[in-house]
Amino acid sequence: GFSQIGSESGWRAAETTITLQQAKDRGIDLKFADAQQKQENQIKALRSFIAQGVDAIFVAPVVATGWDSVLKEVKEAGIPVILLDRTIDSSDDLYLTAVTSDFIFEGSVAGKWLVDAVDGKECSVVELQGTTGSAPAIERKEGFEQGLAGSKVSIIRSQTADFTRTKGKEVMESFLKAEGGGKNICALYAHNDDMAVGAIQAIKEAGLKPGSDILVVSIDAVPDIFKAMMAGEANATVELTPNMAGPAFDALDAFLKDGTLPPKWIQSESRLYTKDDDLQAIYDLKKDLGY
Amino acid sequence: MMKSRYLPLIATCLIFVLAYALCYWQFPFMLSTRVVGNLLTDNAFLGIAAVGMTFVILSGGIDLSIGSVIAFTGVFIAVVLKETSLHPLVVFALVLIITAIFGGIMGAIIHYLEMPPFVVTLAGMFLARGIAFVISTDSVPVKHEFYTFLQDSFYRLPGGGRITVIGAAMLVVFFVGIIIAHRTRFGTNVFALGGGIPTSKLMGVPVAKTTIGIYAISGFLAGLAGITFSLYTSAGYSLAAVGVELDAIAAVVIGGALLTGGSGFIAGTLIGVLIMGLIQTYIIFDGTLSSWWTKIVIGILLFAFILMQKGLLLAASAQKK
Amino acid sequence: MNSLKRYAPQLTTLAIVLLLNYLVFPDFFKIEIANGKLYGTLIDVLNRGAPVALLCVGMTLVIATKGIDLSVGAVMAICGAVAASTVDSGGGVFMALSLALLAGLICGIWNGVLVSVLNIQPIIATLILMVAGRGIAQLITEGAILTFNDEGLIFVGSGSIFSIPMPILIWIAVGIIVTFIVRRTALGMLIESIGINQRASTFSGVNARVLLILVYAVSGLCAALAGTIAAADIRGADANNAGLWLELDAILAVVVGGTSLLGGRFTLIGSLIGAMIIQSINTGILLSGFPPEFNLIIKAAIIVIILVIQSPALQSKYIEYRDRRETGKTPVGKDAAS
Amino acid sequence: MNKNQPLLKATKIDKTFPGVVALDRVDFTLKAGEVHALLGENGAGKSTLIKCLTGAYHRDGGDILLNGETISPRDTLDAQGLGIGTVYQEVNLLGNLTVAENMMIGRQPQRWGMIQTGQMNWQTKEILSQYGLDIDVAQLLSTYSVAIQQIIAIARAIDLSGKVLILDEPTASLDAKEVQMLFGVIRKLKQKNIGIIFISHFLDQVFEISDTITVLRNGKLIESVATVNISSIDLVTMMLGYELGEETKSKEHDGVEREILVEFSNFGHKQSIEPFDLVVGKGEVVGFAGLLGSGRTETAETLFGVTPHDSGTATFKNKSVNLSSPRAAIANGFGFCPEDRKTDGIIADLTVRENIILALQAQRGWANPLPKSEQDEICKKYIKALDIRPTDAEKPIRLLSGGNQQKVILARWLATNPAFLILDEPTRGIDVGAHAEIIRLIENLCEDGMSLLVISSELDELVAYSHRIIVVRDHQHIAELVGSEITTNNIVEAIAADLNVDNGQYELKGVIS
Ligand SMILES: Nc1ncnc2c1ncn2[C@@H]1O[C@H](COP(=O)(O)OP(=O)(O)OP(=O)(O)O)[C@@H](O)[C@H]1O
Ligand SMILES: Nc1ncnc2c1ncn2[C@@H]1O[C@H](COP(=O)(O)OP(=O)(O)OP(=O)(O)O)[C@@H](O)[C@H]1O
Ligand SMILES: [Mg+2]
Ligand SMILES: [Mg+2]
Repeated sequence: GFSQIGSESGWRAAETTITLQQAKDRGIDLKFADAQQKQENQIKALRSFIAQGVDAIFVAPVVATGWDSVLKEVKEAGIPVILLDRTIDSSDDLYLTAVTSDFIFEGSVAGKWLVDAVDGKECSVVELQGTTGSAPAIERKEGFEQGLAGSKVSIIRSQTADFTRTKGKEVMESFLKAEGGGKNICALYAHNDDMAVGAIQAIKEAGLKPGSDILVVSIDAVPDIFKAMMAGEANATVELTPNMAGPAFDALDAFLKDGTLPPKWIQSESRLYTKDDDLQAIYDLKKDLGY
Repeated sequence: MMKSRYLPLIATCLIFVLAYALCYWQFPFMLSTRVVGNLLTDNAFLGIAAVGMTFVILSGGIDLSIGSVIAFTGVFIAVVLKETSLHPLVVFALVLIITAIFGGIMGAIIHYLEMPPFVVTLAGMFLARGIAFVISTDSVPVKHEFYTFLQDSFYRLPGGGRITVIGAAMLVVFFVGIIIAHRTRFGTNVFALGGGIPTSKLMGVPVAKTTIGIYAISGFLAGLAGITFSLYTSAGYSLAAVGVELDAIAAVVIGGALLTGGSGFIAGTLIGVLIMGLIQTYIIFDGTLSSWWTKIVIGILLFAFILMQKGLLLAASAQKK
Repeated sequence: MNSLKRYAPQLTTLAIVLLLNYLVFPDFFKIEIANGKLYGTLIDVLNRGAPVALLCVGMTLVIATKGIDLSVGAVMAICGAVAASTVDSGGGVFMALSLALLAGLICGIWNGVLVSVLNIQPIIATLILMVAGRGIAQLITEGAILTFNDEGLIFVGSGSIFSIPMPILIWIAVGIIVTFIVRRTALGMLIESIGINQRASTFSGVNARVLLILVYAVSGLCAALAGTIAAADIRGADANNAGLWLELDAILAVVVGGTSLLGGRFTLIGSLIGAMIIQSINTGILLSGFPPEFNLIIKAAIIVIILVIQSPALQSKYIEYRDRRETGKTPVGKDAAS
Repeated sequence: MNKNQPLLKATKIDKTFPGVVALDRVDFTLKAGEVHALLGENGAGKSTLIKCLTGAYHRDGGDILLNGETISPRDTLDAQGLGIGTVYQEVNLLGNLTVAENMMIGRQPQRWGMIQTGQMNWQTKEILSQYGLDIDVAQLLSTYSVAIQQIIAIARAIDLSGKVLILDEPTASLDAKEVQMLFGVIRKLKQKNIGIIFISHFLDQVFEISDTITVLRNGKLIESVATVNISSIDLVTMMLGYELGEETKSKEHDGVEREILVEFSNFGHKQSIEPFDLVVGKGEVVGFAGLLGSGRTETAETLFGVTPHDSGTATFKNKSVNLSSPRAAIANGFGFCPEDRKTDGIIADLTVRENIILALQAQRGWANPLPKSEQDEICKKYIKALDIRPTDAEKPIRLLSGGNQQKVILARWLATNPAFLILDEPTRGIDVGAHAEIIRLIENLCEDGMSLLVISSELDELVAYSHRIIVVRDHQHIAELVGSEITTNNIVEAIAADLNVDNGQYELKGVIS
C-alpha cells in the first residue's frame, strides 16, 4: 500500500509517477491511496491497508505529528512501514525507515548559495513561503535563515504564496510595489520552484530582469525552473528528488529477504543546480516524469 | 401507511445497505469487523461535527467554521498540554467552553445584526484558523499518558475490529443529538426556525435564544470533534481538517436534510457520514485510482447516491398513492 | 445620485478598505505607465480581482435564484486546462478560448440540469462537480502544470489594450454586458421572481426550469473566462491550485455586494464592488508586511467590520435614530420583521 | 372582576412605516366578555393595529393597558405570556412541523425535559375535535389545505388566550358550516369573560357575532359603536367614507346557448379528483361550490396543469390542447388566480408593478420585455380599476395589506387578458367596497366574452354571478345547477344531500397526501 498526500504540485505528481513506475518495474502490486491533502484520509488509508492485509506500507506523511496510534496498529498487524519524503515525530521503532530529504538542509543550501553569490555584499531578500503551517514552509525558512547566518544578506519581506504560481506572481507583484518598484530587492528566495516561476513573470512584467536585477533561488528542481535557468531568469535551485521510492523499495526488499534492518534515515540527495550544470540535459531527463 | 416524513431517512438507509452489499460483493473483506470498526473510528470527528451541522442546517443556517474550530481545538489542546501541567480533562472542558462561546457569539451576530450565517461563519472560519496559526504554525505532538490510555481503551470485536473510545463517543453524540432534536422543545424550535423565522416569531418561538443555542451547540460539537481529532492523531496542527465543513454539509444533505432548513434527521446524518466513509474505504480498497481519478470517482459515487435517493423517493411516492 | 445611495454601504466599505490600504502603504493610489501598461497597486487590485469579479457575475445570478455554485473553482481549473492543452496541441488562441468556453458551458449546464431537472439541492449538486471537476482538470493536465508559450493566449492574461490590462477589460466588459442583458430584458425580473417564490412564479407561467439551467450556464461561462485568465496569467494551467477556494471568495463578494443568499433581488454592480472589496483586502494584507500567520485574523477582522457596517439591523437603528432626532418622537423599539 | 373595567385599553397608538402612516393616534378599548369587531377597508390599518397590540410590531407611540396595567409586549411570546392569543391574517403556522407541534409549540408536555409525543398528539386531537376536525395530528401541517390550517390556527390561538383572543380574518376561507362552528366556540369564550377582537370583511358575520364595532379608515379611528346601534348601510359608509351604490343584484339567469370555448372530458387525476366532464361556454361564468377540502382547488390545479391530469382530454375552441404545465395552459389562453396567495400568489420582494406584469411578461418571453411605459400604463389601469392602495406601484408587494395583495394578483391575470380564467376564492380578504367592484368586474369580463371558472365559499357571491354551478364533494362533481336552479338553498342542499350533518359533528375526510 502507498498512502500519498495528494497531487497538490507537479513535484508530488512526479513522485507518484516514479513510485508507481518503480513498483511496476519490480512486479509489485501497489495499492495507491490519494489522501487529498488530509491526514485523516491517510490514517483511514493505513487502517484499510491493515484490513486488506498488505505486505508493506509506504506513507508520505502530510504532517509530522499524530501517527503514533495508527502506526501502533500497523505494527501490531506486523506490517513494515516506510516513510517517504517527510519524517514524523513518532518513536522510530514504529517504522522501518524513512527515505526523506531534509528541508532544513535544503533551505540552508539555498541560503549558502546566495551568500556566496552576493560575495559578502549587502543583499535584501524577499521570501515566498509555502503554505503557512506546512512542514516544508517552516523548515525551509529555518534552513535558509541558518544559511544566511553571519552574512550581510537579510530577509526584508516574507509572505506566504501557498506553493502556487498564481500566488507567487501576485505576492511578488506586491513585494515589487512595496519595495520601490523592486529597486530595493536584490534577491528572491522561494520555497518551491512554482512560486519562483510565477514571481519571475511578475519581475519581468515590472520591467526588471530576473536573474540579474533580482537573483532567484528556489527549491525542488522541477523542469520549468530549468527552462527559466536556461533563459537566465533564475539562478539556482536545490533538488528534492522525487525518487524516494527507489531506495525505499531497495530497503524493503532487503528487509523482506533476509531481515536486514536498514538505517532509520535514508537521506535523499539535495543537489544544488546552477547555470554551471548541463541544464538542457537535466531538463530532458525530467520533463517526462509527470512534473 | 408509511409516514411520508420518514421516507428520505428510510431511503438513505436502504441505499447504504445496498451500497455496502455491493462493496462486499466486490471486496468480501469489507464486511470484516475491522472495516466496520474503522468506519466508526475514522469518521468519529466528522460525525460529531456533522451532528452540530445538522442542527444548524435544520434551522436553515450553515456553519462554515467547524473545520477551523477543529484545528484550533487541536492546537490549543496540544499547546496547553505542552506548556502547562493541566490534566487533559481540564483542558477539554476549557476548550469546549471556548468553542461553545465562540459559536454562541456567531449565533448572536447572526441574530442581532441580521447577517447571513454564511458570511458570519466564514469570518469565524478565518478567525479560528487564524488564531490556530498564531498559537502555533508547527504541528505540536501531544504526549500524555491519559491520551495513550484513551487510545488504548477499546472494545475488541471478534475478528480484530475495534470499537474505540472516539468511535463510541460519536455514537453517543448521535444518540444525544437525536433526543435533543426530536424529543425536546429546543429541538422543535430548531425545526421551527427552519420553517421560517418571521412565522416562528409570530408563533412565539424564542428566536434569539434558539439561534444562539444552535450555533453554540455547533461550536461545542466542533470543539468535541476537535478533541476527538486530537485523540485520533495525538497532535494539534493548524492546517488540520481543512474543508471538513463541506464534508459535514454533504453528509447532512445525503442524510436527507433540506438545506433550506426545517426538515431532516440526525440519524440520517449518521448514515450520511457512513456513506461518505464507505466511499473513501471503497476507493482505498480499490487502490488503483490515480489522484485525479480518486476525485472523479468520489464525485461520481456522490452523484450515484443522490440519484438513487431521488429515485427511491420517487418510486415510493408513486407507489403510495 | 439614486444609485449612489443604493450602493452606499458597499461604497463606504470599499472606501474604508482602500483607506486602510493607504494607511499601510502610502503609495497605494499611485498609478503610472510602465512598459506601455498602467502600473500601480490600484491597478493590481483591479487586475488580480478579475477572476473573483468574473465568478461573481455568474454567482450573483445563481444566488438570485436561491441557488449556489460551489463548482466554479473547479470549473476554472478545467477550462484553464482545456485552453492550455488546446494551444499546446497546436490550436490557436481562438480555438483555445472557444473550447474553454464550451467546457465551461457544459459544466454549467450539467449543474443546471442537476438542480432544475433532477431537483437536487444546489449546494450538493455543485459539490459533485467541485470534487470531480478538479479531478477532471488534473486528468487533462496529468497532474502537472501544463505550461504554454502561445502569445495569443498569454495576451489574454497579461496583455493590454490602451494601456489597460486585459483581465480588467474583460471583467468590466462582462459585467457591463451581463448587466445590460439582464436589465434591458425581462431576464433579471424573471430570475428574481424564481428566487423569491418559485412556486408562484411557475404558476404565473415563468419557465423556471430553463431559467435555472441558464443561470448555471452563465456561471459556468464566467468561470471559464476566469479560468482562462488565471492560466494565461501564469502561462500554465495549474489544475491543482487554479481557483482553489475561489468559490468562497466569490460568494462572499456577492453577499458583501448586497445580494441576499436567500435569493431574489440581486445587484451585479454591487457584487463587482464586493469583489473589489475582497481583492483590496487581500492586496492590503500583502502590502502590510505582517507575518503570514496573521493573514486570516486580519481578514476575519475586516469581514466583521463589514458585517457591522452593512448590518440591516444596525442600519434601521441608525435611520430610527436619525428620524427621532428630526421628529423628536421616541419609538418603543425596533420592528420585528413580519 | 368588574365587567365594565376595560380588559384591554390602547390609547393614541401611532405607527409609521417609511412613507406610510399606518396608524394615527388610534384608541381602542376591549371589554371582557365582548366580541369587538374591527372594521375598515383594505389597508385601513386593522392588521397593523393588532400587530402593535401583540408586540409583532413595535408601536411608535401610545399606551396599552391590560386589566388596568401598562403592558408593552416585546414580541408575540410576551403577548402569549400575558394571555393574548392571536390568529394573524395570513395563516402563520409552520408547514414543516406536525399539526400537533404547531399546536403545542413552546408548551409541549414534557417529562424529564423530553417531550411526551404521544400525550402531545392526544391533547391536540382533543382540542381539534372540539372544532369538528378529526385529522392525523402527527402529519406535517403542510399536507392540509389552507382552510384546515386556518382552523388549526384558530384552535391554537384560542387555546393560548387566557384573556384576549384576536382573530384577523379567520373566516376568509371557511365555509358557512365552519363559520357557525367557530361562532359557537366564540360564544362559549364570551361566557368565560374573554375579550375577543374580530376582523372580517363579511358584514353579516360581524352583525351576527359582535357586540361592538370599531371602524378604522386610513389609519385613523372613525368611530366605535355598539353593534345594535348601527345599520349595515351606515357601517359601510363609515368604512368607505362614501356611500356604496346598491348591492349587486342577482343575475337574471338566462338560458342562452353559448359557443363552446373549452371542453374537458373524463378529465381527472388519480390522487386528487375523480374524472369529470366539463364544458365552459364563451362568456360564461361557472361557479364551483363545495365544502372545504372537497377538492375544488385541486380541480382547478388539475385544469391548469399544476398537477397535470392523468386521464381524459381537453379541447379549446374545438382543438385538443396540452395542459401539462401552467406554462402550457397559459399558452392556451388560460389564467389561474390561486387561493393561497402567500405561497402561490405573491412574489413578496418584487414591486407591485412587477407582480402585475409577471404573467404577461412570462408569456411574452424574457427577450421581449414590456416597455416601461406600457408597464406603467397597465399598472395605472388596474390600480385604479381595483382600487389598489397605496397607489405607488414601486412598493414591494409584501408591504401591502392582505386585501390589496389579493387585488394585485387578480390584476396580474387580468393583464394577460386570458380567454379562460380560473379564480380560486378571488374575494378572499377583500373589503366590501372592492368586493362589489370585483363582482362587477367579473360580470363585465364575461360580457366581453371571457370565460370564467370561479371557486368561492361565499355562496351569495357565487349565486350573484354564475351562469352555472358545479357542486363538488369528496373529490367528485356531484351536481350541476343551471339557470333558475341557482339559489343558495339549492347549493346547500346539494352539498348536504345524503350526508349526516344533524349532530353538527361532521367528519371531514379525504385522502391524506
Ligand atoms: N411592514 C410594512 N411596511 C410598510 N408599510 C406597511 C407594512 N405593513 C403594512 N403597511 C401599510 O400599512 C397600511 C395598513 O395595512 P394593514 O395591513 O394594517 O391593513 P388592513 O387594514 O389589515 O387591510 P386588509 O383588510 O387588506 O388586511 C397599508 O397601507 C400597508 O400598505
Ligand atoms: N378534513 C380533512 N381531513 C383530511 N384531509 C383534508 C380534509 N379537508 C381537506 N383535506 C385535504 O386537503 C386538500 C385540499 O382540498 P382542496 O383545497 O381542493 O379543497 P377545496 O374544495 O378547495 O376547499 P378549500 O379550498 O375550502 O380548502 C384535499 O387533498 C383534501 O384531501
Ligand atoms: Mg389585514
Ligand atoms: Mg380551495
